[in-house]
Amino acid sequence: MTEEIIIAGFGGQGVLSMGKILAYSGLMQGQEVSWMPSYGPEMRGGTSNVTVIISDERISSPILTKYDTAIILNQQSLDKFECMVKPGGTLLYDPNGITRHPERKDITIYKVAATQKATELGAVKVFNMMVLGSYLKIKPIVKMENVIKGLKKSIPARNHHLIPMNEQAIEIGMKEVEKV
Amino acid sequence: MAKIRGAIVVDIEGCKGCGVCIPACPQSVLDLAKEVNGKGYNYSYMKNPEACIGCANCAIVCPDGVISVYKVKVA
Amino acid sequence: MEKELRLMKGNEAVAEAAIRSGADAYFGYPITPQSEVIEYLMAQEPHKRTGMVVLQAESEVAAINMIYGAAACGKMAMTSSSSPGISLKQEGISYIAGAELPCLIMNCVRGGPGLGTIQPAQSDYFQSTKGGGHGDYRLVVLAPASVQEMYDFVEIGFDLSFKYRNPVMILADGIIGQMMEKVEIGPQKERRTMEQLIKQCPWATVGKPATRERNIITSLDLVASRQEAFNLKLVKKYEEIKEKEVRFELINCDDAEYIIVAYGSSARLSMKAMDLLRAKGIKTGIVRPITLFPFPSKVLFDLADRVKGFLTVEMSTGQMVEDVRLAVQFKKPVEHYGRVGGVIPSPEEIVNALEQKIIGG
Amino acid sequence: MAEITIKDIIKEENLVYKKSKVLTNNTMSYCPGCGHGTAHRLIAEVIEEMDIQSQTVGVCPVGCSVLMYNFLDLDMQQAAHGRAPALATAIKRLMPEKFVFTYQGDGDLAAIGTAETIHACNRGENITIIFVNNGIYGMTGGQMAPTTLKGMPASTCPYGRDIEMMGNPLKMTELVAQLAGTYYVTRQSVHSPVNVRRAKKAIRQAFENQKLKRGVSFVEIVSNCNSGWKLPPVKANEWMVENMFPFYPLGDIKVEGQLVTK
Repeated sequence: MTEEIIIAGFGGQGVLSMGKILAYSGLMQGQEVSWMPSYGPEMRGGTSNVTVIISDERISSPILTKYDTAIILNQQSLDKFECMVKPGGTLLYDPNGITRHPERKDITIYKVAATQKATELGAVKVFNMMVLGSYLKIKPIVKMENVIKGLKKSIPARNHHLIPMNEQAIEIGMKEVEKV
Repeated sequence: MAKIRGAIVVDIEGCKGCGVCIPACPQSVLDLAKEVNGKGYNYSYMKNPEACIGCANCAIVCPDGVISVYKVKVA
Repeated sequence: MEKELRLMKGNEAVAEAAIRSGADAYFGYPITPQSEVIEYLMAQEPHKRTGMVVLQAESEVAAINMIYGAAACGKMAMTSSSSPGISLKQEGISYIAGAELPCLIMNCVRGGPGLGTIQPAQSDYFQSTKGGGHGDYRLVVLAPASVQEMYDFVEIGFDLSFKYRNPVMILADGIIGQMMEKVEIGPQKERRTMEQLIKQCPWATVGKPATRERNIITSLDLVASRQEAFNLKLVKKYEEIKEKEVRFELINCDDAEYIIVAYGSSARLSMKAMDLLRAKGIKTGIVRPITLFPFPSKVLFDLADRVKGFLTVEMSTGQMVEDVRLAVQFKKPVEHYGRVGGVIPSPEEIVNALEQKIIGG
Repeated sequence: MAEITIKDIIKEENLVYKKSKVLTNNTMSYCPGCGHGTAHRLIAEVIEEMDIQSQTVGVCPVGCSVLMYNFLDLDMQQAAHGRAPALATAIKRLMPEKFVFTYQGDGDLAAIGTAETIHACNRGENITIIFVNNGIYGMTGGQMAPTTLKGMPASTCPYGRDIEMMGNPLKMTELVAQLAGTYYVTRQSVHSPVNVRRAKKAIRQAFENQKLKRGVSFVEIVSNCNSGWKLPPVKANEWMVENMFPFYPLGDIKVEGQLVTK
């Protein structure tokens, strides 16, 4: 099994930490993982994306031009990455602020209104965990127990009391995701 | 009255004949020799040894540390 | 004992490895894309963990000269920077090589020349392997291709640097520095005591006791014949390094008809390309130099007898390709493919390059 | 009683002054009358008197004193031009119990190494910096230094330093005294017995201060350059008194962390 994922949005959405938690979950499950962020000027206020690869085998390139799954959190990222999903692949997006929805017919498209839901619940900080939950619902490549272990590893100890809140957000994301 | 007598020994081959010791001496003991050392320098020597009081001023201004100073009290 | 596994950035792995390998000091100056090294170290408070000294210098120039001062005391000292900063360090690196001191330097390469870009590149190959600073000297250059190797090469690098009294460079790039991967963390090694240090480094300037002559660390000799003798002594050392310390990885070379030669992150990109080529039935293998100096020339020379051609993949306009051509000695075609200025070649581009430049060429 | 002879005086028991054991037997490579030799001697004497030879690491500069390690019987490191304070920073940080000093000329400390000097001083490294200022580049043949006086000729300002064209002479010592990291800053000279005694006291203080861990002790020694100034040694010292001292006045500038008010 090899899963090659791009997570893309704008700075402040928690794109990088979501990728890190996903990668850490894979690691806790005994898999090979890589996490490669965009870095540099674009991370300062602009777009933000991270390539996460989880595999049973040694990972070759940490940087890719074709992905099994794209998790898209803004229009700019949708415009850039929709075409990079492999035929038969998966695209998950949050329709918040999206004016041109994904159009491809050869991939499976899901959406989750995570921004809206997180605002309703007053849980903007765990927005990214809702999206992660939706992804894990579609592709349960890591077990929930390993996600929790991954969370513990990625969140500093002083914030460990927030783990239940993150867990709930993942569960909400799992419920809210719908196939387009 | 106790009198102080001093004397210096110059490492002749180490001396570069700069002459900085000469004005440092309060007793006008020193001068540069007419002869030269192996390097070709007119080395420092006690022209007027009886006047030396062993104050070491010559030695402490010597950039090359080639002067040793001896001092005795003479009854 | 269970292995400790962590998800770490390459830059963080280097920093943690420095602490764990019992390093005495890190001196550095921030520059993208490797500032995480000093940020991580400062956050870890290694002075509390092991007594290791970490200091943010006023410049790369000061930092490398702090390394010189520390290394001259026999201390295990490390610095890191990225391309423009490494250029500033070259004077100091030349002095360290000239004074035969051990130290570790990590270069997280970004695109140049000049201020260039902050994106990944491999355009400092010549600078790293052919000298970089003035005078006839060489660095031992290790090229990690994973975060695990970023971690492992710190201790290997320190060992080599002390074994040969020569600076060692870890030549990484923005990809290896910034990416996170699984890292197996080794145990904490004790820092050497002063007695151990003096035993290992009798030449160290730690204060002259009455029992020995003074130790002088210098790279100066105004007598040309003596300086020449010293240069020849260095050559002898480099020859010994070439003989004993070559490291490389062969990936699917046994049945390969075509060889991609790539180091560091380009090797990772090329592995993906190799999979794509093999899926098309093109038997491709990879030679991944791990030491860039000493360069694995012999394995390439030997492979040239039984493969059809070589493609080097580098994020430069073609630097390592010269060493590959020297190694292959015109037995088979050697071509270069690279993207530069911070642009990363895609595996598909590498496939095309091999098909067009080598197979079709 | 018979008159005492020179031979009677020159006996081991009457010895009151000789070259320090911390100096080697190598003849110093400096020109006749050069203040570097005297400054080296004072450092050696202080180290001998404090009995810290085995605990001292020195850093040589680039310039005339590049070969200083040939003359002092100490463990020494030879730094790249201007970088001595960076080396000293590392040595002291890694071996805080040792005595660490740099010895630097005006080109080394006040030109190419300005950044290293300022920052080591500002960080308050517990080191001793000996700064020999003769207003000229001696080793390379008498070129203008940052400390060359207004109107003073040098090979790269043969008609004298023109302030408009070449800028002002730099008072590095006053500058570092302003920094919170310096504990003791003083300016001395070594051309006369009284000045040598004062300079030695200052160097001693600068080494003793390392035990306090309160920051940099910085001793400038205004010195001569007979070759660069094209004057015989004694004349050069006179010229120094008349010309250098008015611009670079001798005395303490900062004591126990406090600027001296005059």
